[in-house]
Amino acid sequence: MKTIVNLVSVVVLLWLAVLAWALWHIPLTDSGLQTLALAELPNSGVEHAVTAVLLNYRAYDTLLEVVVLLAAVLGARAAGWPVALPLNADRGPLLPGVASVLLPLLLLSAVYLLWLGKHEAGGSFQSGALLGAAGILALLSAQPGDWPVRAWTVRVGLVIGFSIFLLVGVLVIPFSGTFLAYPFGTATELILLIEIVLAFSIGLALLLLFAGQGSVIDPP
Amino acid sequence: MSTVAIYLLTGGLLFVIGLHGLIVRRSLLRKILALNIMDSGVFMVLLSLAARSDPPDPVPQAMVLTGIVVAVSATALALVLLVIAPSRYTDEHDPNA
Amino acid sequence: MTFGGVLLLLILLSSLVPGVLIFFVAEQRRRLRTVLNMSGAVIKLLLVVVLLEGVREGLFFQLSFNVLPGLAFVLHADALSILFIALSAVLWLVTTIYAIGYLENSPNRSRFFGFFSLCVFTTTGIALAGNLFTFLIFYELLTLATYPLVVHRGTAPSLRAGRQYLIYTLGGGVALLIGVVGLNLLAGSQPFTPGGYLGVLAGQHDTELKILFVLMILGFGVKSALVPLHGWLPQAMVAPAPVSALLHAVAVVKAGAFGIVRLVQDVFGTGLLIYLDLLLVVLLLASVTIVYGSLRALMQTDIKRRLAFSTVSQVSYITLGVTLAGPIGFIGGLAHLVHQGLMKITLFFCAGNFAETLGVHRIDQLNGIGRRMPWTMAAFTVGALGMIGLPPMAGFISKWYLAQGALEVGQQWVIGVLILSSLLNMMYFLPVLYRAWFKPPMEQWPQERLKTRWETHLSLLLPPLFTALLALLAGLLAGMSTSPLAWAELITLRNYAL
Amino acid sequence: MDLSLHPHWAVWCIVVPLLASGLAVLVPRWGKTVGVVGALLTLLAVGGATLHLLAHGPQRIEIGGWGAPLGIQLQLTGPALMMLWMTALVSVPITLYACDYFVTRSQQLRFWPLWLLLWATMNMLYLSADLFNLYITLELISLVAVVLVALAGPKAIRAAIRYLLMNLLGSLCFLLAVALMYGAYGMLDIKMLAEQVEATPLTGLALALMSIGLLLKSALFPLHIWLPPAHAGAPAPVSAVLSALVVKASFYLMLLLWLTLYSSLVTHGLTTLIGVLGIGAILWGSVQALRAARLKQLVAYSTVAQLGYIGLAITLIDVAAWQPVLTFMIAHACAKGAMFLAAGNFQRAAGHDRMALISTALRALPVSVFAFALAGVSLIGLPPSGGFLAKWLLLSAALDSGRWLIALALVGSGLLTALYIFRVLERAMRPGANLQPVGRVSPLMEWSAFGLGLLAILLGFAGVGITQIVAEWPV
Repeated sequence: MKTIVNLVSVVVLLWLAVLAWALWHIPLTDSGLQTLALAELPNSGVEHAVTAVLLNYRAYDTLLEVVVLLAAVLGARAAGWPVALPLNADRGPLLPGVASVLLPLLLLSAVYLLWLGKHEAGGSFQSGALLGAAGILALLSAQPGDWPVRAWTVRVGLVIGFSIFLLVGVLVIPFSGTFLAYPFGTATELILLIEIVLAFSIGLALLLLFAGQGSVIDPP
Repeated sequence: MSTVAIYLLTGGLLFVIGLHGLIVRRSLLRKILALNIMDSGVFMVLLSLAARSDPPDPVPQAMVLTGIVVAVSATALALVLLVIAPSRYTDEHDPNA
Repeated sequence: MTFGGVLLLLILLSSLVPGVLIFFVAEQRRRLRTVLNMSGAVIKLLLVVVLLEGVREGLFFQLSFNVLPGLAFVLHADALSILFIALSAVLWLVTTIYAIGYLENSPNRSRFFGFFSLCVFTTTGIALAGNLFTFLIFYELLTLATYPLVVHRGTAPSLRAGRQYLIYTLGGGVALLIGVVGLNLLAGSQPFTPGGYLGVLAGQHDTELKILFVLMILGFGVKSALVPLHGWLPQAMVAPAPVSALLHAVAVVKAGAFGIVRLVQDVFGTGLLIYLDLLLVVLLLASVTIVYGSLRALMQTDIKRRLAFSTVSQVSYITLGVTLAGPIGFIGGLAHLVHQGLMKITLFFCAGNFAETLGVHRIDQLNGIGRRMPWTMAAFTVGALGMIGLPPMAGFISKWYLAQGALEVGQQWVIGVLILSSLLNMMYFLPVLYRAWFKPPMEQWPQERLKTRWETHLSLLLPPLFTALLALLAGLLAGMSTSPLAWAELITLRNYAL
Repeated sequence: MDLSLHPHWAVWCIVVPLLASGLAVLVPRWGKTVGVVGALLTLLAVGGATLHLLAHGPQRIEIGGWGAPLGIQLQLTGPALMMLWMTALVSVPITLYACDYFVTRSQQLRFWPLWLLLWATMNMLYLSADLFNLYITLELISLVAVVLVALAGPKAIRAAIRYLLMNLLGSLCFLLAVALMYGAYGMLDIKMLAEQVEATPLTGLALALMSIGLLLKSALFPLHIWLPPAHAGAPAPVSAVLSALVVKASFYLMLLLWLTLYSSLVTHGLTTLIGVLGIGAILWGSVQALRAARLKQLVAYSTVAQLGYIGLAITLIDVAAWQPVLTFMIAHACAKGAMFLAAGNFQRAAGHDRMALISTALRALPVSVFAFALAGVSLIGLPPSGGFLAKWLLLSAALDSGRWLIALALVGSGLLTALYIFRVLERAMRPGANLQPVGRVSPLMEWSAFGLGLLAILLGFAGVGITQIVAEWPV
């Protein structure tokens, strides 16, 4: 067994040398797309370049990305959900206390991040992550008993993100001629709508990945 | 040796360290960790590409954002499968596996 | 899609459709299966008669479509294909009757008759193939259609025989595939033309042509049981009697021989082969097979294995006739294709009867069987004498023409081979006849089945008598215009454009 | 306002299954109907795309309306359309098969959304013309495929994990290669990149990384370790789609990149290396298939061998480019799909798939045996099947360019395949007691397998269509 490890290390080191040498050869001048991306910024509907790339120039990538997250949740469900969170364990005094302070703060900053995305670094993924964290905190500190919401709404929440994105992409075709091309002047509003729905779906997906159970999402 | 080149090389180094860990380590959890190290390695390469120009190039940054979400989903799925897999399959008990 | 094309399609469908339908017939629906079988056979026979008249008048029958740009799937009926189709149509009808009687209460009959019809479908396809590509498609399909029949009983020996059969035929198929692809690269996919279409390449690609010819002879030699490649035929005797009768006396071996005829006459052309001096090699190979087959037949104690080795040697008469490269030899070879089919199927039917009614499998058990089953033994005798080549019989005619062909081309030693093989035939058939007619029978037959009014079931008795009669007529009335010999002359007339 | 549907057929091929998958998640009770209707609509979309391609030639859809370097492009070319057809032709029968295969409600509930998602993702991959977008589709295919394997319950989870880890490694190599290409040329669109690429060492490393990543995902020999346990352990329709379609997506992608992006770099040495790996795969796969103790293992190892056959076909891309490889991929997809469905039927009926006792199940299901036989004929490459057509094209290319070893390997692999195919068919002929069925095999399950097998045979006569589409619009 030892020899294999050494052999692998030698090969990997060789690989490192080749990789380093190749990385060394990457031209350090910016032959990137940023000049074009920044030039197109005015008619992309947002001021921040990364959000423009994520939700306008390469919106199709983001759509696929959300589908990947959905696939992970469907995967967790198909594999039989990880060990269920003990919903009825007693929580002790500390967690609920902290939660009552932290939860509003988390929700507030999630919404702020969402709004920030228009002209600063932020957007649906960052706020989705915060929402997911808030969900887990709420779940851990909540009083024992089942989820407050019915399974159907959980499913809608999960699917709404990528469905709205997809439907917007399809419904704009008659107006702008191609898939996912926002008609002139409506880019900002559409992007905002998509950001909100995405944030909600991503938060829910992350929550389900952590604490999902059959009873939560499957129909009775 | 501008700072961009340094980050590029460290990105490559992280990738290779992760690769070594993935191949050598037998325990599945450590393999997943190794994969995450490789992820961060590639993202560092991408970000250093973005940093080559003064207003940093937004396209690699968007690629990194997307890459992070994909990496999170893949790792989450791997961990879910790991937790569900009957324990006699995953050799967690062996620390140096 | 001319009327001719439709007719060809109908002939093919007349055995494909019943075959596919029979697969779905429930096992116990005996009458429905028989109706399907018989209607398919009769319709096919009628269509073949229509086709025969059409070709005699020189009408054009062709059906072709492109499988790849520049590569066509062509069905074409010429005089040569009629010879083979007529033989298989008649014998399929007779063998179906025989098989229905033979497999009276055995399992998996629907599966058997399904594959049986598919097998005849592929044989017809081989006969009608218009170019090498189509020929290859049906030639390989024949392996797939016959394998389930060889392993029909599912016993360990039949599975082993099936495995060996596959190894030989798939191996041969590979050689043939490379050959056909190579020729397609050299000369494109051209239809079969009398006298061959490769003559023009004589100068440039000699070595490639030689390699490709050897590969294709290997491919065809497997099924026509040329010496080194004949191993599967005696093993396949484990199959039920109708299978060994139709397949190993008519369909499969003849397909191989027919392939060699097409290859030598309609692809390479005898002229080119003489220029490449390959013709003599095949002639020698055929002669060696003739003698070797007869020698091995002499040493067999089991009836069907002796007949199998006799088939190995008799089929090579056809190859001999073709590679003599003379019109008369060609006539002899083609006539023998029909004559040997008729005689050999009679012998296999009779062997099947002996096994089915009296449980007789070995030659020494045949003592005095003439008294117990006189009619079957009479048919056997007609077949055996035909094989030996007694003057009025069909066998004599083809051997006579082969000898004439040898003289015409100046290969005198071939006559020696013919005489030697006739002698050997006598040595392994006459003792059987003597034992059957003149020796007292054993006190008790191995497994005597119920005593019917006739010596055995009618459906087992009539087919051999019918085919024996056909063999006799083919010999006596060779001069008539509808005899196989006359048709062989017609083919040669058109082929050599004398 | 332009309401005409026709310029966006490629988009419908992606959107329809994706929306159907969302609907299946939303309303699990309708899972089966959404699955079947989604399958038929997608088939319609692919048909529409074909008509559009025949009428207007290859099409490049600029998603989001942005130009090539900035936005993402979809490309509808001849080979892409052929792969769309391959996915559709195999997926419809599998969809029908899955309707009756999954009996428990919870399995139905989990299978349908993932199945439609997998189909959508494969269509996305074939249509995408952007490197980073291809990375995401490759990742998505792996995730969904892994999960479908895990559907078979706890015993398949370990195989699923190994499958996932190997595929993630492959995706990461691919991503690093995309990063290097972006670093060197500053753009992600394949067509524009193809015009800029020169044979620098950086591009060479990117080619190597991409090829290793894709070979890992398409399980070409020595990187095939994860395939047999995953494909044998998965439920029948899943292993059918994994073997028939998923492994081919990465092979197609590698070919696409080699022929367009790296055409100057792909030296003869590289293709012969793949050819040698191919021969290794054929030998290894066939030997393992002959020794396999279980039927699904046998079919899984047969996949490893047939992937080696594709490796052989790759060595001829400089002589014969797309057509033989594509014909073989489609023929193999139908044949392998039919074979796994038939194997699923035998396992469902007998309760096990051990080769020693399989003959009772084989005798009880004649239609499935026929499906297995038809698929076997196409795999061996006997006429008149699609496999034969592919073998004919490859053999012509090999003999024409004087590569005897490749010709010999092509022909030899057919014989090796015949050995293990007839090892199964022979057991169908053995007499013996009748089967006491453990599970119910509905006629739909048998006839969908038979339909797929028949498709593999009928492809033998579709050569003209494939040639016309592929030859006229290669890229």
